[in-house]
Amino acid sequence: MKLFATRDASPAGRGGRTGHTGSADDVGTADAPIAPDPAGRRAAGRAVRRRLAGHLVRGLAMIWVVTTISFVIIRNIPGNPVLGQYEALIERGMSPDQAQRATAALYGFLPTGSLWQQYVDYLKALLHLDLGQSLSTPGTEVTTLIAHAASWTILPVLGGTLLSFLLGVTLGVYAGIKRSGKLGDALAISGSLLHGVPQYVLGLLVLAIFTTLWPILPAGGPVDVEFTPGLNGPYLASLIQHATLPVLTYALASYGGWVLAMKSSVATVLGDDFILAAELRGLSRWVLFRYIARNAILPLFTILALSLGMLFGGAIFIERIFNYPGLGLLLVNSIGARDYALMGGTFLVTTVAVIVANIAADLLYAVIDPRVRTGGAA
Amino acid sequence: GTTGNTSSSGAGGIYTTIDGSKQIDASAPINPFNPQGSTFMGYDAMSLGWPKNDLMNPDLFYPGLAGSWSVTPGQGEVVIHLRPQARWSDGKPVTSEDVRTSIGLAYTQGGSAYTVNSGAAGAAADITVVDAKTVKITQGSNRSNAFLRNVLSTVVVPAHVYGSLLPAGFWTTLKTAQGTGPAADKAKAVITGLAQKVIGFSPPADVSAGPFVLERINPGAALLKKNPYFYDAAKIVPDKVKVLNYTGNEQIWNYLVSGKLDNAPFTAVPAAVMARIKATKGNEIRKGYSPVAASLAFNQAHKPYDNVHVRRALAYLIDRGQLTRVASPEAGTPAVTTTGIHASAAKAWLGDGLAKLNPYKVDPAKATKELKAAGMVKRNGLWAMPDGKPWKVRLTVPAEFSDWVAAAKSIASQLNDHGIDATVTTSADYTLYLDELASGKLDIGFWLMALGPSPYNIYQRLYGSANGWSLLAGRLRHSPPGKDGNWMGGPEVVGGVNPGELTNRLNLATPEEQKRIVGTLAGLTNQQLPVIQLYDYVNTQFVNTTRYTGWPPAGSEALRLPAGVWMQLGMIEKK
Amino acid sequence: MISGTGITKTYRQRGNVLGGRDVRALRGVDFSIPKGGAVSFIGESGCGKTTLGRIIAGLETYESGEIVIDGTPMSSLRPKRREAEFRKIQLIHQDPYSALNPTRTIHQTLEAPLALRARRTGRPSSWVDDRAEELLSLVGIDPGYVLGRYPHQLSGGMRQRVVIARALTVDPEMLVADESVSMIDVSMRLSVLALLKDLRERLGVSVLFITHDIATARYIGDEGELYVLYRGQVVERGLTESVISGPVHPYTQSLLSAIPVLHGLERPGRERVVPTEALDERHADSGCLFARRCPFRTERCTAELPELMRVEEPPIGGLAPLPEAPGAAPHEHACFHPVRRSVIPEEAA
Amino acid sequence: MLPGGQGGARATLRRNFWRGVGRVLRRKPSRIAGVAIIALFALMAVFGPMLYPAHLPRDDNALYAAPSLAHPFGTDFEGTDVLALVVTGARYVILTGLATAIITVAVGTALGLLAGFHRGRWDTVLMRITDLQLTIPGLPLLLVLSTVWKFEGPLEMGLVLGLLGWGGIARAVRSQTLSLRERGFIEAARGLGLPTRHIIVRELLPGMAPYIAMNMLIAVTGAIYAQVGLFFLGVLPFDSNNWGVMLNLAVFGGGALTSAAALPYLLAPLLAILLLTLGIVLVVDAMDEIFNPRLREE
Amino acid sequence: MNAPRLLRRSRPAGTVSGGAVPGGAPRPDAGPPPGVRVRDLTVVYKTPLGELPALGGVSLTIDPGTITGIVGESGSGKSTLALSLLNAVQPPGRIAGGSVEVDGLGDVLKLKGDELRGARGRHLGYVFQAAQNSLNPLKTVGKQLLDLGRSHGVDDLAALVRDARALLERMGLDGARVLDSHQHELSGGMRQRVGIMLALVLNARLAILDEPTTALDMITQATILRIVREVHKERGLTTLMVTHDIGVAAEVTDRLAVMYGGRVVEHGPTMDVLGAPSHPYTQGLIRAIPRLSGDPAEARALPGRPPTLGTLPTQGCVFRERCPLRMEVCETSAPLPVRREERTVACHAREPYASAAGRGEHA
Ligand SMILES: Nc1ncnc2c1ncn2[C@@H]1O[C@H](COP(=O)(O)OP(=O)(O)OP(=O)(O)O)[C@@H](O)[C@H]1O
Ligand SMILES: Nc1ncnc2c1ncn2[C@@H]1O[C@H](COP(=O)(O)OP(=O)(O)OP(=O)(O)O)[C@@H](O)[C@H]1O
Ligand SMILES: [Mg+2]
Ligand SMILES: [Mg+2]
Repeated sequence: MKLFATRDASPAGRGGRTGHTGSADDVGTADAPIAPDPAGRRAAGRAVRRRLAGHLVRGLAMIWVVTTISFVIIRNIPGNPVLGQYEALIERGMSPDQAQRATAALYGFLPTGSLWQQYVDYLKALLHLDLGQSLSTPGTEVTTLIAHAASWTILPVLGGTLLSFLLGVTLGVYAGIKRSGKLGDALAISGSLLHGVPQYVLGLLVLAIFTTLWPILPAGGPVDVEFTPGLNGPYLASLIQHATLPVLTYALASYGGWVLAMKSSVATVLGDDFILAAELRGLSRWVLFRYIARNAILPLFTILALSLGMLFGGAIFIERIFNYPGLGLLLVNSIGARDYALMGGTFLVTTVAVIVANIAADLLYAVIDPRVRTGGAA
Repeated sequence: GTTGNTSSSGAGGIYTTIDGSKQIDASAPINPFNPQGSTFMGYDAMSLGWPKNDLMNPDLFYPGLAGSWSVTPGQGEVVIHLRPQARWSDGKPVTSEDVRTSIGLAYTQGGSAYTVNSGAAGAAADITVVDAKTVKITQGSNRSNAFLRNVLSTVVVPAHVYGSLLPAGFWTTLKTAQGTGPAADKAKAVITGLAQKVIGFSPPADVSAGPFVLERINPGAALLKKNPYFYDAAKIVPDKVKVLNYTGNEQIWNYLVSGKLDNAPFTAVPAAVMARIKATKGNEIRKGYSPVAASLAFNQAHKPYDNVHVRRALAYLIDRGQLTRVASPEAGTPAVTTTGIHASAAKAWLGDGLAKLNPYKVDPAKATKELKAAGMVKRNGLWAMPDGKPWKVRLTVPAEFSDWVAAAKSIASQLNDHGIDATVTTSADYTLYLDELASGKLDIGFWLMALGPSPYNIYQRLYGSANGWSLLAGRLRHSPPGKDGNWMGGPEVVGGVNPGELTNRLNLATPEEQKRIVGTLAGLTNQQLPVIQLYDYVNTQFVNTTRYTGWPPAGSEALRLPAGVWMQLGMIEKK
Repeated sequence: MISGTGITKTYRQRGNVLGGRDVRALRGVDFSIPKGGAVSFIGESGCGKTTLGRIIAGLETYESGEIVIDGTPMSSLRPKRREAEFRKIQLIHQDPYSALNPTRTIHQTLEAPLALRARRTGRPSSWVDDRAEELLSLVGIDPGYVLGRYPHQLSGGMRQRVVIARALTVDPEMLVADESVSMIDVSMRLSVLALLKDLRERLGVSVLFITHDIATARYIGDEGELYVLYRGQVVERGLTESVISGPVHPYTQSLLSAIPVLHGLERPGRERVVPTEALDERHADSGCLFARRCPFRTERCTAELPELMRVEEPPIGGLAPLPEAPGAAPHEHACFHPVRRSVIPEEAA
Repeated sequence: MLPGGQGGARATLRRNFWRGVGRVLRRKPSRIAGVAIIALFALMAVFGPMLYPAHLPRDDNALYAAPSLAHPFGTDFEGTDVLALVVTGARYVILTGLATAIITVAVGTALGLLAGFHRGRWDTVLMRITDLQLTIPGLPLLLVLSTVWKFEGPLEMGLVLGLLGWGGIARAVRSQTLSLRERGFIEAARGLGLPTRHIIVRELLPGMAPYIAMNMLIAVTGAIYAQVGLFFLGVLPFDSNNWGVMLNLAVFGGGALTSAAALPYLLAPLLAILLLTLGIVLVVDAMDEIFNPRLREE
Repeated sequence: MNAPRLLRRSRPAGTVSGGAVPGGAPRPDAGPPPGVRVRDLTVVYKTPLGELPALGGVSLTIDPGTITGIVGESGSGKSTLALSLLNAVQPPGRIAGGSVEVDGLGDVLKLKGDELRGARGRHLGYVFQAAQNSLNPLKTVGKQLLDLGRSHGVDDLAALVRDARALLERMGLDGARVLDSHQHELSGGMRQRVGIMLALVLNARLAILDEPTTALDMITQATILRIVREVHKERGLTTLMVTHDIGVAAEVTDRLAVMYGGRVVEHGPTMDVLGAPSHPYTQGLIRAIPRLSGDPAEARALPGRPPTLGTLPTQGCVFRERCPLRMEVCETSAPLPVRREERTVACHAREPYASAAGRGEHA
């Protein structure tokens, strides 16, 4: 999602390089190398594990808080699922009497007991990874619904994000190196604009263009049901056809962020002394380019991990617009149906995705940045 | 085959449609007892019969799995004769045992005919398997004229798939439950306790007695293939049916514009879109009777809507023709007046009586008179409450229903033109809206009404639980405004008439008596205006003639039924 | 006016992947700075000079030890009073670029503390501007030129003077100058040193001078004292001239040997001490802290920690004893094998 | 408290500041365009509703009229001029944006300063809360919240959006505070006994002004998008003209994506959003230079 | 480590602790060290005030085999000069004119593309001003060494690594371990030595060191200076060392050039320049150095403040505003460098001392 609250995690928000520069260790004149002895490496491995443990504890604490918050909010949502179902049945032609009995049977298993008791039960079930039963799709586990939806979210999110990442990073390098040129400027402005425009605007424009003005692609849905699922041509073709517009929208929406982030990262790296030093040592253009690109892309990997986590739940507009059956749409629908369990579950999973992405991002950083890996400055 | 309908399998081709009653949920079980279940009425889910859309008589049915039926006068006993050739898609015959099991399962869900509440009106007392193809169902002592139609609506599932859901001794338990006393209560609990298991039951594959059987489902669509064992298989033309999913009406419009759908049920459509739909090759519109109307409902517990003059004034100010043009130009006709009944049915029920009712034609002068009569005052060109406080008319509609939103905005604009400060507020969704309505938070809201053809169903919308009358254990009770969901807050007795009681009597009355009661209620409603009837919906079905023909004609009694039933009736033909 | 005994300070380095590592920045330092006196701290990078300076200026906490200002032990005071006491001691930052707020003009920078004082003491507000100009003149810059300007419009030397002027707004009794001239161009460095010396002489302000450039320590005035710090310990102290010309501790000697010789003007000293190893903070803490690097170490050095002791008379090396002025600070060292060595360059003929 | 002479000095400074701003803007014509766009929207928000009667006129005979001279963006389902809807709708949208921005900036800055300035336990607690705020995905939470909370107007809407959006600023301000704290001038100010209020308001905040201003602009846009998005999804009740409501009605009521008739009705608010974004992007570009005296010169 | 415990020195040059090279650093191939002749070098920087000269026609001859020091205050153009020797002035700077002749390479300023790239590193070794950060933080030193080798088409990479290790060991480091380290695992002094190694490992014979000891500790600085001196001698280099610390220059250099405001104002043998400075700036500078010996009271700061690009006079002598010997002619005409014996001085006040033959260096 690219609304306001997540600005910080979106690529440009963290445009700068994550500071892993000087620390007290650099001050000393110690001529003895600080780490690369086996003991040091082992200690570093231990340290990474400890870091992971710390993250897990904090992550779990956060999950608990989020669970509690969502529980409280969700149990306070006005609008009774029974009423909604009742009216729906009436409209389907049931007699009021019939509808009333049917809904009573349907919601016979609405949570009962004091709010506190419900809360305790909810937490207990959570420990068994049991999110309860869906109310709007009675008899179906919330986890099943979420798993199905998640698989549909992953396709456009991963596809779109990776596409935009590749494109954005490539063009960002260009924009960073040709900062003062016309094309660099144009890239930066277009990046800012795309980064700034909300997803739904892009989604609606894309939809208007490719289905109304120039109808060449299906307007929505996941895949044509005619084809047998599996690794066969028609099925995959249909899958790709349907995913094109959502993926395109994702890619457009996040592309700008990558361009901006990469550009500023490249600009920072270009200002780093070691690049000039490498140039003065006569390193070839290709090596130089690799130095710039690798150092510049490093902070972006963390952002990538974070944004993947964020996008997980942020697909709401795109999924709504393109009728793509992912988590975002699931959440919207569950709210409409006042499906407490599903709502809570989706919200929780979305949040956990972000928390996990946070942890992953941090560990990823520890793995790809030798400064963290071998425990220099942290 | 995603753009246009190019692919076809076999001679019959693929029939593409949408299910108007629910959105597809690919993870839902293939089980008709589940409200989200992946079964489709008329295609792979069958009931004993299919209701005809008659203006007045709710007991007219097309035969379904029941080839024929007989009923004793007073509906004491219904005998069902199953079609001899009916078979399940796995080849097993459809038997009386299937019906009995289905009824047993229906008991766990509760329902008018199959309820364990002793003494409830129209409850079945006994189910007897006469022979392999004949079942007899008798009604309890507290008779209701809805018994037959409730029985015929029974959805039948295969006993060899669902049978295991009913524990041994189920029927004995049921008998116990139908009695009274602690043993009965315990037995009731046992039966209702099965509800969840039944709803959640997920057969590994679809076993259907209908013309189709589910082949595959994904979040975007369901694919059904022809059931070779269907009793009238020869009548079924398409090889497959594709039921597309949708999240909003705009998707249906898109499908229609692209000519993808062979038919689509009633959908609200803006005029411009309708023009586009009509422009698409093969698209045609079949209009028919739809017993639904939209109305503006008042919360009479809120001032000044307790005053009938205020309600009447508003009725004189609202140009129903104009607002229908804005809100629902194709699928609505401006209400001739407020009767509580859909205009088409009103003619049948009321006959000449209809002409005698006040039509509430737009008349600002009369409105002013009514407002004055209510003690309202005009200040600086704006009407105010009798005590001089500003009068703000707040119209609330659920944001989901675009035609209601447009209608509400139109009403607000019209009222504004006449010096009444009106605004439109939306509720996030229908559920929330209903909740707000029920809890008495809203002054004026939109309300669906005239849900025929059963006259009880029609007037229950105005003089039922929303207005304070509820049936509890077979007895009618009236709750004061603000209690038990009574948000309309109308008087219990007006002009010596208790409309709730009259409405309830409709369930038991003979046709003649029904006519009399309906006449009384229509007059009362026209005078008292608990709601202002805005427009009557027109059942607007979309069909496409490029691939199939033989659609039910305009006004057909079958028009409200799913296309699967049309096929069973032998209507759809390959072009 | 300010003295301290047994000051220790340990930094716990958190956030390090390797877990917490403790840096013992100060290990029981005693010092005493008389009114109007001048003391210099010298030592290798990381030996704790800045830390000690900041502790003296009241900007840093310490674990143990006591600081006494004008006879009052600081631990006996409430925080508010302590702050007021420490206000008598003003720190002059090393980096004149970061010591001034880039978004505020010099006028604004000086006005704030002066206005506060004016309000406290009931002076008229016109006093503020007058005093600002007065202070700027005192530190040798033209008020008309700088008042309306932003820091980035001034040279390093001017900025450092502004910083000093700002410190003077509270009439401090002592200035702590932490590497205050190291970032100023050579050609102007001396003028700032001269200013400090001048302030000391004219206003009687004590100066604590922190530097790693020993030569500059000579320039802040007579009777200056020199403390040589090593890994958070004072290893040698005495009158500046005395320590420079007759260092006793091998560490002091290596520091002095490392100073580049201005060939042409100077001749190298006769001896030169080079540490056998580079500094490694992870070296063992037992015994003399310098032992690992000391070319003269004996077994005793690695076993025992030497305390500060007076340089014995007659001196052990072959050099003539230096005359010690009566009442002046004694020359002390912490070495088991004290030998005076002549390591500093001599004036070329 | 302030002597007259200094007031004069301050006025000069302020004049210099604005002259500098002018210089910075003139350096690139795109920045002037950005300012002009934002000014246009500001004017729309302030005076827009005054240009039209309280109840916008309808034309029953021109429902979804095509764009024409009289109706540059056509009309809506009631025959009301779409341009008029966009203009009068700006106030609601921008008011929410401003309310959000003020709350975001106020809360974010205050918490960031508090955490960065006092460090220690305060810092830990505040940063955990900030982390939480940043972790919980905003839009899903808003969706869930919008069913609990009946938003009664732009300000209330802004309040909620603001309370959900301060985390980024808090974190940025904190890290800025932490890094500025290490700068000598803050320490010097403390050493001189200047009151904390002075340090924060006069010494710390000016240095962070570009950050804060930039975040404020971003918060305004963010709030506008979030709000319009929620209206578009239809989860918020509306009681006046609003771009999001227009989008919703155009798409879900007018079938703008199905037939071209309602397309102008859809495109008008979309264009308004795009234009506003462009303006803000162009101005943010100049923000750093505006607040940095060094870059402002020459 | 087996550094000498107590090192007595009488003269700066030559008395290195023998040639005992641990690991045997490879001797560069035979051939004399290169000489460098800089002629009328002008470098301008683009600023909001227009293009301003950071180097205003600098001429300087660096004799083969010498260590030449370039000293001057901040902003005097030292780094700009050093970068010009590699034709590597960074934008917004631009070399506006002049030539830099290096023996065996020709005019460096005329080199382009791969030619220039090949010259850097292979012929011209540059040790970076902020050597602290002159290594790619993500790669080990060894990998960067390989990058260097590959960029210069070295076939025998194993030999390169061997050379590098030997060189590092020559400088007192554990070569294998250092090659296996990342930048952050090395201390400042070690990084500086790695910088020197990378500059010289391809047998560059002209070494340019920009402030090699700034930001280093005193004791480490002494070590690095010693290493510079020793390596210079062992490998037969021509070395240019840029520093703002006259002491550092005095310690290691044979010849000294003093820069002010983008000009070389004095150039000559170090001992002479320091012992008997001719230019008033040099004199003032030396008097302003805080020293360990002598009377502190005699030291004086130079009046005024060092110029920046913006405040530099465009006409006449750049130093005149701070000059005690200022004359009328200084306002209008810039003094030309005048050579007298080993010394070159650019000052109107000193012109009478110039020999008739001395106009311009090597005239
Ligand atoms: N804030 C801090 N956190 C952790 N360690 C610190 C901190 N400040 C200083 N240290 C450590 O304390 C020791 C002493 O530092 P200090 O800054 O006092 O040394 P110094 O003598 O001033 O050095 P320099 O000459 O480099 O300024 C060093 O090892 C340093 O790494
Ligand atoms: N990128 C640049 N843009 C504008 N001016 C520059 C730039 N780089 C250097 N200059 C100017 O060029 C002049 C010479 O700079 P140079 O870096 O060569 O000086 P230096 O003698 O190396 O100084 P230092 O001792 O500070 O390293 C200075 O006045 C400087 O301000
Ligand atoms: Mg320090
Ligand atoms: Mg330089």
